[in-house]
Amino acid sequence: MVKEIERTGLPVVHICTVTPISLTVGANRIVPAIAIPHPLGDPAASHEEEERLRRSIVEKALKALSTEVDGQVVFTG
Amino acid sequence: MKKITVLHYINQFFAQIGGEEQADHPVEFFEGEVKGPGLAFMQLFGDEAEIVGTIVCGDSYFNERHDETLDAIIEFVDRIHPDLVIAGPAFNAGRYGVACGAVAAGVQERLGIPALTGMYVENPGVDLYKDKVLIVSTKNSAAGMRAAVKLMAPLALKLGRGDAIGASCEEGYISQGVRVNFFEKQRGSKRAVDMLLAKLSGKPFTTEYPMPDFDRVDPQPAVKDVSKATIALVTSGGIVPKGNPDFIESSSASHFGEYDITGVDELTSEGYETAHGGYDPTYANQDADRVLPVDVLRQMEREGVIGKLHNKFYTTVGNGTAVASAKAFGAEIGKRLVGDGVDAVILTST
Amino acid sequence: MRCIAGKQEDADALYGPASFLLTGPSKGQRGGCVKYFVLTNNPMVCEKAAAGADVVYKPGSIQGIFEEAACYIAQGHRLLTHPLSGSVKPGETPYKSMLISSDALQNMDLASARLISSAIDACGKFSDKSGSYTEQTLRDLQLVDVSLISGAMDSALVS
Amino acid sequence: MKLTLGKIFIQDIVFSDETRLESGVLHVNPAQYEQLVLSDDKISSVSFDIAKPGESVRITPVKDVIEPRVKVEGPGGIFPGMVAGVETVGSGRTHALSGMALVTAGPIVGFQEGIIDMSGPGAAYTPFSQTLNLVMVCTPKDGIEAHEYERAVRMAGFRVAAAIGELGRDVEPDEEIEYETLNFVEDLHLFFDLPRVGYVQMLQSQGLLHDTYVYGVDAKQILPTILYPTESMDGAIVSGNCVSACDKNPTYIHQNNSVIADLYAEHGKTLNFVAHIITNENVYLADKERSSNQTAKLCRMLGLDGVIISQEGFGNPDTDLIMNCKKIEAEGVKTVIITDEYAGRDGKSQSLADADVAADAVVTGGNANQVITLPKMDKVIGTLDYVNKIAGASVDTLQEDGSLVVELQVITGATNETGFNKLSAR
Repeated sequence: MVKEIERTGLPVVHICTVTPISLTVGANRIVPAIAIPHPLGDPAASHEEEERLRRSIVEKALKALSTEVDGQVVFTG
Repeated sequence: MKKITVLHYINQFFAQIGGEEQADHPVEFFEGEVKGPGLAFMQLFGDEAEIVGTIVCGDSYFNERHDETLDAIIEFVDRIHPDLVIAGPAFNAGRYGVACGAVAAGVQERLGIPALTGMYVENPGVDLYKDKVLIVSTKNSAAGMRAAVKLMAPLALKLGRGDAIGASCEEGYISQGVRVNFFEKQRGSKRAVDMLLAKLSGKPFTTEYPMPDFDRVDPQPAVKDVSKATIALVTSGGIVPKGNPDFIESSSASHFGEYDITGVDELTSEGYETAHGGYDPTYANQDADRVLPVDVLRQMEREGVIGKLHNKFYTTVGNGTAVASAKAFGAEIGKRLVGDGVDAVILTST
Repeated sequence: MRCIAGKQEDADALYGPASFLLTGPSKGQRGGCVKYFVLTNNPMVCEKAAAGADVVYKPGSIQGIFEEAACYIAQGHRLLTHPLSGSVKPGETPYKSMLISSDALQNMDLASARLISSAIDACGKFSDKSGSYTEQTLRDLQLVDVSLISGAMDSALVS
Repeated sequence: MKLTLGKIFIQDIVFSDETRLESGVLHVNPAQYEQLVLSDDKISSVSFDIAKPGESVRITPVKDVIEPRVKVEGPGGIFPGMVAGVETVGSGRTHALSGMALVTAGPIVGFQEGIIDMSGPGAAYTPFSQTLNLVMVCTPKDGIEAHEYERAVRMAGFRVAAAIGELGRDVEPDEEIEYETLNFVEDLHLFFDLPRVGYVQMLQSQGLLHDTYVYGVDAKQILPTILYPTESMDGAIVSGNCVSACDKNPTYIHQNNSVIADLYAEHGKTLNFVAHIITNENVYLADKERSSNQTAKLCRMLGLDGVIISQEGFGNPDTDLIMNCKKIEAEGVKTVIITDEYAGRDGKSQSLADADVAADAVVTGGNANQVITLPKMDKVIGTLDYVNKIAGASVDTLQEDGSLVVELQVITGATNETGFNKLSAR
């Protein structure tokens, strides 16, 4: 699905757990998620901490969207 | 040796009712009757199997009333309870192929009765159902009927008797992505030499193990200024408004949802839930922002970090969904977002 | 991680994992001194590791070691050895050692991510038989793992 | 370089007090060979047995399978660098005792594997159910360390195989095949209109129990290099590899490499079989990059149009295989790769641990995870103690009725990756 959206002309960042599937699905911009049941959250953390964590992941996603890539890149920084 | 009992599903054309003009012919059940290609099957079955009834349904009728027609067919098949159901062959007829796939998969999954169908490899029904039911590879038109029945009949008898099914290239069905061992006539090294000679001279050859599909898409240029960009959210994590109004299936989703979040600052447990059947839903149901970060993006929109959070988000369930369907969803969602002037997409998946 | 001038014969000490590395500017993966640590669940690697060698010992299953390695990779470390080293399959042997780069890059190394992901997948393909081994067999398996990883350490000296 | 390979068809093997080879029947006095084995102080005892196709006999655990051969004319001897000197072999005349094999058995380490069933469903999955097998079962001295004992059994196997091969020195072969490879200049003129084809063979080279030797050199330490295809017929490549029974290459397979045989069959007709390139499969990733760069360079240097690449083993070599394939194709040289698969017991997992779109031409030796039931055999040569610990054998392997529920993985040579067998998958 990721590739088809990008094919229509939109840059896409894929927030997902890094597995062979996510790598072979082939999104060009990937940001590792926290875990499958809660990719952008951590139920064990406090609400403020969880929101701070979510924000850091979305910031990485926005950074990925504004970075030129020439192939598949996983943004961890 | 008890004869194998078979029910046969065909469309209005092969039941000689009519062509496209009769495509909305309602589903009909003919107990004890053999129609159209069923006669060809009967010849090849000899005294090993017999068609004990035929189900006829117009292709449009089936596809426009998918669920209730399938339920009616399943109910009829359950009553007759044959050893096997054959659907088609559908060759390259798209809606007929999808109907055959749905009937065969439905009978197999809901009644545990083995089913078989056949169609041309490019029929849309193939991608949707090849990993659920045995689909014999046929030519692209009814001219290939004799050859199709010749392939389907022995496979039908094997299924009816519960015999082991060989590899796809031995039995003539389309590969289901399940690796099955068998003995070739020549040893591997000889096959490798012949394959290399074919590849060197530009002749066609068939690889024995197709590499997983890596069709690469070139990356789109980066967003110049995120603070002026419209960002849209898409997820395969199945986040839907409470009650799942569009009935997105918990696995093998057949469609996606488009929902408006104008004025929505965060996804609450009262307003949203997950329809995804492939992971523990508690955390997503408690706070759907953990899958679709609407709360953070709204804040960023207010702070001017991003230009705008697009007012619509798109959602489906990425659990066992056929590759072809996922591709179709992506293309349609992308088209709508481009149409709405969206600049970039954040896609989350579980 | 101490990085000290080492001699070839030190590295050749049979099964003594090389704790000495040739000094030299670290030009990333190729050439120069590749700083690494050993991630392992094999007690024999700890026994035989020369003093000062950087060994992270994490007892548990092979899948546990792969998942631990995945965490390092997620932080930008690189795999230096193939996770599915040795034709002795996961489940058949309970032991696995890996060399991982001490330095961490900003972006995750995609090749390492791909290799560790398919290694974790591969664990699912084999049933676990390690419960039925005698003490001597376990020592044999530990020895094979040490042999595999010390061979890699020899390579790390000249890579 | 020209080699005449004379095949002496062995009809039967019998024990007798006088070792001789007479009209195809091999008479073996085991005592004569026991000395040869026990000359190595690491082996405490050895026993010989005979297993014939169709008998209700199981050999396990199998360490190596070797074909007795003798160099009748030309430089060097069989198994150069191991048993014979280090002269370059591959020319002159060699005789092979064909249709039989020396099988070394007995555990090296506690989880040894490798089953050969001479009859029943398991026989269909190993080439060595069709050979008359002289089985040599060794037991180690106490306290001998696994590395030393593996080497001892390996060398003993080559010594005995070479000694038995001597019996064929003065025997008129039943069949003769002539193999000739010219040097690159000569073959360029002679076969200018034929595609230039090479064979890239990856050799298992990871460590204890995982090694292959070329003229006695551990393949782990070689840079990829070029051999005349006939050199391996004289035992230039031998196996020290005892794990992953289904896809390791026993020495027998190196001696009778089927890719080399099938390329020679087309040599001078539809293709020009230029060279046998060998490379390794090390654990260290940078070694893989170096070796695959070198194989790609060699393919370009030899001006090849196409190559067949074969691998050996599971998991780790998949990465080398894909690197070799990608880099050789990038040189404009077409490739066909031969592999086996680990697609899980249900056949639904990803078959290889690595993949690339460049590998568009693949020949497969089958799914090694396929489950099979091997019925009880009347006689076991070796020991069944380790059966439960064999790769692919689940803990409940040994059933009450003595049958074994195992995966193909445990059968010696079942999913061979040099294309030696007819088993495949789709």
